[in-house]
Amino acid sequence: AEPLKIGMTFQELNNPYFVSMQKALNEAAASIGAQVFVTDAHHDVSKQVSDVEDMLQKKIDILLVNPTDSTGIVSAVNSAKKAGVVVVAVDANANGPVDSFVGSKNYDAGVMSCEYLGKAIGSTGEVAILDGIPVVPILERVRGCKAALAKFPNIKLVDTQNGKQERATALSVTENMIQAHPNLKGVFSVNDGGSMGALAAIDASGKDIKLTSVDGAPEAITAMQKPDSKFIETSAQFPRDQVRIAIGIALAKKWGANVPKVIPIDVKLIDKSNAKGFSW
Amino acid sequence: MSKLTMEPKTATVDSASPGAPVRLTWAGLKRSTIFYPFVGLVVVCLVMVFASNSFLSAANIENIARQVSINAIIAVGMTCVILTGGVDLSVGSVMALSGTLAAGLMVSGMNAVAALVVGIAVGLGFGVANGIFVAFAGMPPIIVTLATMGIARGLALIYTGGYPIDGLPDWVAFFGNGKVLGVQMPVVIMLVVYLLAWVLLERMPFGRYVYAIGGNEDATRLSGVRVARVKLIVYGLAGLTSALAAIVLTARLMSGQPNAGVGFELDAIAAVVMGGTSISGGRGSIVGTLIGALLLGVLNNGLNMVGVNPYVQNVIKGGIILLAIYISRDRRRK
Amino acid sequence: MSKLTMEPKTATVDSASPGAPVRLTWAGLKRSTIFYPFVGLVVVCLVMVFASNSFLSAANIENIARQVSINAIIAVGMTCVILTGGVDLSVGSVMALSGTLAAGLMVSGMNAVAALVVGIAVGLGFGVANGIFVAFAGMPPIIVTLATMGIARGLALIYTGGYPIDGLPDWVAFFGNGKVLGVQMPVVIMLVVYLLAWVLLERMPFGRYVYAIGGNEDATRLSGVRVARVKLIVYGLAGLTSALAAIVLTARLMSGQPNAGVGFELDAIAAVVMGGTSISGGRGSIVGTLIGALLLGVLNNGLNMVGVNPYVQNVIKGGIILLAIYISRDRRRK
Amino acid sequence: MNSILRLDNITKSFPGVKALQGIHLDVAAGEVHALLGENGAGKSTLMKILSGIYQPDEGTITLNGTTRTFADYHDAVAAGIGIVFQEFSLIPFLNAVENIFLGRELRKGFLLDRAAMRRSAAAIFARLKVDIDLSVPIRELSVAQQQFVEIGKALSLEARILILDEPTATLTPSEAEHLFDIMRELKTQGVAMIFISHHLDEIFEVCDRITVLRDGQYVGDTAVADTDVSRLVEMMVGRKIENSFPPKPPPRANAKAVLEVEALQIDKDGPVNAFVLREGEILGFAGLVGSGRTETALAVIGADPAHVKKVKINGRDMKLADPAASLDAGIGILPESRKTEGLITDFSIKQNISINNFGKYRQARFFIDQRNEARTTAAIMKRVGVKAPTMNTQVSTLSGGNQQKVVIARWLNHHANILIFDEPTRGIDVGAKAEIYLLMRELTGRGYAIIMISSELPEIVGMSDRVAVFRQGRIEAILEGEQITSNAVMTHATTASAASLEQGVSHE
Ligand SMILES: Nc1ncnc2c1ncn2[C@@H]1O[C@H](COP(=O)(O)OP(=O)(O)OP(=O)(O)O)[C@@H](O)[C@H]1O
Ligand SMILES: Nc1ncnc2c1ncn2[C@@H]1O[C@H](COP(=O)(O)OP(=O)(O)OP(=O)(O)O)[C@@H](O)[C@H]1O
Ligand SMILES: O[C@H]1[C@H](O)[C@@H](O)OC[C@H]1O
Ligand SMILES: [Mg+2]
Ligand SMILES: [Mg+2]
Repeated sequence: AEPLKIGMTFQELNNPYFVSMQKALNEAAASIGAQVFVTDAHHDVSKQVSDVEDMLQKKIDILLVNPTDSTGIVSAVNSAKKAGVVVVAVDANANGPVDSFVGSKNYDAGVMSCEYLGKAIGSTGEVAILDGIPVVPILERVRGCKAALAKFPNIKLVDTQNGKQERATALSVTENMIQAHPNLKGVFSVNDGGSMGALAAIDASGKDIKLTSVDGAPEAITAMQKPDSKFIETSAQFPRDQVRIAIGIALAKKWGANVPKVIPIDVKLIDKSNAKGFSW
Repeated sequence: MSKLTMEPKTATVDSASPGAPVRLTWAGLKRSTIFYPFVGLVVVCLVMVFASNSFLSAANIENIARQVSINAIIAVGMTCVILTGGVDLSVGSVMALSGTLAAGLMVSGMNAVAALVVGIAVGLGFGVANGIFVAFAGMPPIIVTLATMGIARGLALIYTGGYPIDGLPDWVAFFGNGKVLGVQMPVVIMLVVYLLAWVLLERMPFGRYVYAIGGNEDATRLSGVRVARVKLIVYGLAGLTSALAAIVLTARLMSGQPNAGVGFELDAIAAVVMGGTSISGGRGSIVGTLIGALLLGVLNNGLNMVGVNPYVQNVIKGGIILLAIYISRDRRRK
Repeated sequence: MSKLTMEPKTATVDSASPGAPVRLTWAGLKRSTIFYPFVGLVVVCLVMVFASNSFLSAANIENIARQVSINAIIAVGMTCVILTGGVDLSVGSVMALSGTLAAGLMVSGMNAVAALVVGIAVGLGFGVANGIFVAFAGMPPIIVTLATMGIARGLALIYTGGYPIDGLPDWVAFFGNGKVLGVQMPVVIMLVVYLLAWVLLERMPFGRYVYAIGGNEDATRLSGVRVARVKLIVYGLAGLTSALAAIVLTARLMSGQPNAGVGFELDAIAAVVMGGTSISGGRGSIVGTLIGALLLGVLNNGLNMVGVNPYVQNVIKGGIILLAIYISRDRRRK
Repeated sequence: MNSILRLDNITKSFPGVKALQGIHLDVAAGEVHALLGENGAGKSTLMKILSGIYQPDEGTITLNGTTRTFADYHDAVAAGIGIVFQEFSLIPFLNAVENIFLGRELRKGFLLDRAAMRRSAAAIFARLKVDIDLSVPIRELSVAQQQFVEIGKALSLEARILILDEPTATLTPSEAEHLFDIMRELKTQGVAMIFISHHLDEIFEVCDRITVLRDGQYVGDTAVADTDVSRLVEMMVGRKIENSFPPKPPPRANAKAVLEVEALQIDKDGPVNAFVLREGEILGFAGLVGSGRTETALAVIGADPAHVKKVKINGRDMKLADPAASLDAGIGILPESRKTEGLITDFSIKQNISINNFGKYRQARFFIDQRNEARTTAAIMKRVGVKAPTMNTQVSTLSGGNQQKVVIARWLNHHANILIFDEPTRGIDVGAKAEIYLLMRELTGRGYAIIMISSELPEIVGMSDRVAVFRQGRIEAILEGEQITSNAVMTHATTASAASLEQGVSHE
């Protein structure tokens, strides 16, 4: 018989987070003898829609979609469903008739990181948010962070700037925030793409500014374990597990099972105490 | 007479062909700006047919045409701009602004047609603003449109707060995947835009002015052409086609996307130049641009169909663009 | 001397000034290509000083200089390219490739100096390849470098597999935040590059050729200048400065980033053009480019310092670029 | 007199240049009025004022008795003034029809009436009796053909006052003859013409009256019937010019060959040419416009490709792959079109002159010795007589003739000792011509060898030690000494020799 065909479209493939996810996908597919097609949308949702259309031409059975935009992807989801393909969203949900969504509790991640940050700076002082690309998971983290910070009456959110989830930009943006707010005590970065740039800026400034983030990327884990690291916490996600679960769910659906609409994955608070040994 | 006299007979008129149409010769064909792009397209298609057996299905051809439409529509305005010797980097951002605005107004309850009109008007307006800076203030196009690219993107983000706008009325989807006489709407819109642009550029005085400005702007001005006005219109057209592309995009995505269109200016430029239009203006054709856009679309689609690793796709695409331009370069250089 | 007879007064060579420097007059100053960019920089700085009280601190000035360095270094090569009438869109991707390669080789145990040399050589090599396509094959720079932009990015991603490369030896950080005589290394590197470029462009025959090619390529070729070779070197220089910028960036981030430098080409072009260099070549200066890069750096930093919403920053930045170019536009046009 | 156009007291300054001062010009209906003056006298500037391109600082323009100001070119065109510019104003990628009707296209509704435009363009060229391929872009036409398109364009404006700024500079006599015929015909229709030319014989052939300018000043006007060449020259130059051609030196018995073109075939099926250039001589390239002289020169120096090329320099085989290699081998070229191939117009005079000779101004090996550069430039400028405020003046502001002198100056101080001068005196006034001839002789006296491509028969006869006559791409004959007569050159240029007829060789 024809081997099972799995297509996965990523929002980007130059982030270790998604690269790890892709590796797990390949391993899992290999173990069940499935064929895999992968595309990279470069954060362009119209390209992503086209990529999905192309994969549908190849008669895939399962579509794993990591949407760069939840609403924009809907027509691709519709086409896939029309073609009888099982669709599971991963990491960020997609609108439309997806069969299931496997993703982190992003709001919780924001809350977790910013609570931790608030406590670490003694519940008082100025903090800033290093924002990212405006897509749902990221926006959710910011929302969660703000909710957490609101619980500290003496903490003031003095600045929100966009580091574009990219090291170099995050570096200069954080440098500027540090200059603009000499009393800055803490920074929350929406993911580890930006956090490493922010850390470089903080280290170079020599100031005691605490940094928390989301993801649990390998560099973040390493950085956290250095003595006196300013990087104190990351709310870790599980990209490999996400994709493994997604494949499982998709297969189950294909075999006729009734699958849950949403499979929220807990995030895990990682700090110096438990960083050693953690990896995706 | 001081100068060398010559026999009168050598100075007679070519009486053969006043008013006669240009003969279609092989040499004439090769001199046409679309000859090499067309050959390139055929070759790439052939390669894809052999590399992937799903490439040459009716469904996939429909697929390619639809995918190409947005870039192809934007590239129409870009062609006009480049023919005058300019460039427009703002097209992608203007598309995002037009699209989010139209979507936002619809969702906020404005009459849907009015919302579309506002979205298109804003795209046109941005184009006209580019035109004013370029044509009347004499500022360099690349930097003017780099600035308006930032401005339009910023406005789209401010307007939407960074969130996509969804909940559009269902009939909007018609522009994205409806069909007219069996042809999909994005393709219909694209073809209509190309037809109009062809008439404009090849059969109306305005088109002559566009080519003339790119060939020799000062001389064109001396001939009595209102160069600034032509340029204004040309940039306006670029804004307009961006806005039309925005409608197709909004309909395809059923949402207004503030992040849409990043890097689209480069795709459009690539389509124009791969279609044989000279980047320094004055030479080229709208048909060539359609071929160029198809070439890029076939590449994108074909590489996906063959299942090439996305990282490697970058390299192959770059290589093929180089090859295509190498083959079609102007050999009469001096 | 020949014994040509002529009325003495028709030979109005300005006998006052052979070898004398051009006199510094107000009119002369205003005609210089860097006058308006300089005024623009001063005005923007003044505005920022009033808007933010932390702007004018020694630490922040250091900060700006360091942040500007990467774009400013890339803009040196871009200036040379634009002066010849070309453009290089591949600089950002080439930077990413050079940086990841140097970092990767170091981490994989290669001698660190050798790794740096390889990284720089690859940057130079990409530049030279661009130069070959442009100069010897006569292909349009914008499309050649658009293609190599994709290729270099693809190679960087393939080489790293999409992961940043960490674990560089500690001394690499010296290039990112070490100091020499109290000045930070990125700034030192930047200043050295500018000094060399200034000598090259203003004091050596090569520089004259660069300007001449931008002014009239055919005439330059017929007068016996090796135009293709000069262009080759110019694109090579652009690759080289991208690679130098890659070292600074790698050192600042202490890692090789395959996704670094996206959009840097537009920043570099903006710096060059805002610095008064004509986008069509032949006119401009390297000092202007430094001013242009500073202007952009001050804008980015200042708007952050004032705490302007990032979406709004796009709009303000675009507006200021428009204004600056409007003021410094070439008034001599007919 | 029935004057339809009067310019009074016109004054115009550019930064650093007083281009015109108190100029008068009075043109009668149906008259051909010559405007004479040396290079830089202000002729083109005056015509640009008349056609609305420049505004005068002072003075009035009176048209048909009413005082007019032309805010721009369109005002002038609307008032019935047409102009053929000295510098081409055509669009390179458009064809002749599109160029002629640019800005005034014939329409059918909203659409172009392409057939009608093509017909009337063909009619115009039929009237001019020139052979122009209407379907190819202008840039594929020869310089002369382009000039005719310019003229055709101005004619199609149906102007009442037609300005022709050096229209004959790029025409053959028979083509010029056709132009004169048309001018005479227009005259009968009451069209007034202002005609600028450095060819005084043309003035006597076609003009009625003459106004002379010198250094931006009005010198006087006169009827053609009341003057002669030497009086005109004196008015223009302010002194008498004797014999314009310096004496030819006696032929040197064993002058060594510096450049031997043993075989040169440009196109695969084209003719194969061979010629030799000897030390100290001027070898004229004569032939009709389009006979392949420029092509040959460009192919020799490697600026254009050649199918077969065997060249020796000083007895040694050389490739001459490009102009730079040719320069290394000692060959320099003064191109046919100064504006597009000769000058870097944004550069100063100094920078233009030194562009390919930095070897002379090297300091510490790698740097430009700016002091030396300036000193040398000043000396060369003086020698050639470039008229400009300073050596730092941009060449774009110089008059046509002065621009030409700048390109010549580039070679005067160069190690290149084989020079190819393509139409060196095109657009050059009589006084300056004599100076350039003297310069050329001085150069050959110093051992330089010169190839002079020229369409001026007297120049060919008066200056060449030997003449290669081209016809349809082939060197028909090489004449020397007593053989060099107008008649002989003309015969070879226009009649195929018996030999080539027998071989059935034809270029087309
Ligand atoms: N735009 C300008 N800027 C500055 N100077 C100019 C400009 N145009 C012309 N001139 C100067 O005005 C003078 C007259 O130039 P013009 O072109 O009218 O001379 P001309 O009589 O037509 O000479 P030619 O016979 O060489 O064509 C020259 O000294 C020239 O350098
Ligand atoms: N750019 C061009 N495109 C096509 N044909 C050309 C071009 N330039 C010249 N030719 C043709 O090449 C032939 C030789 O032209 P060339 O310019 O060498 O002649 P020439 O004797 O120097 O005459 P002149 O320079 O006075 O026109 C002619 O038939 C001419 O029409
Ligand atoms: O969850 C992922 C997020 O969606 C993406 O934008 O960046 C990497 C991760 O944080
Ligand atoms: Mg003149
Ligand atoms: Mg010639």
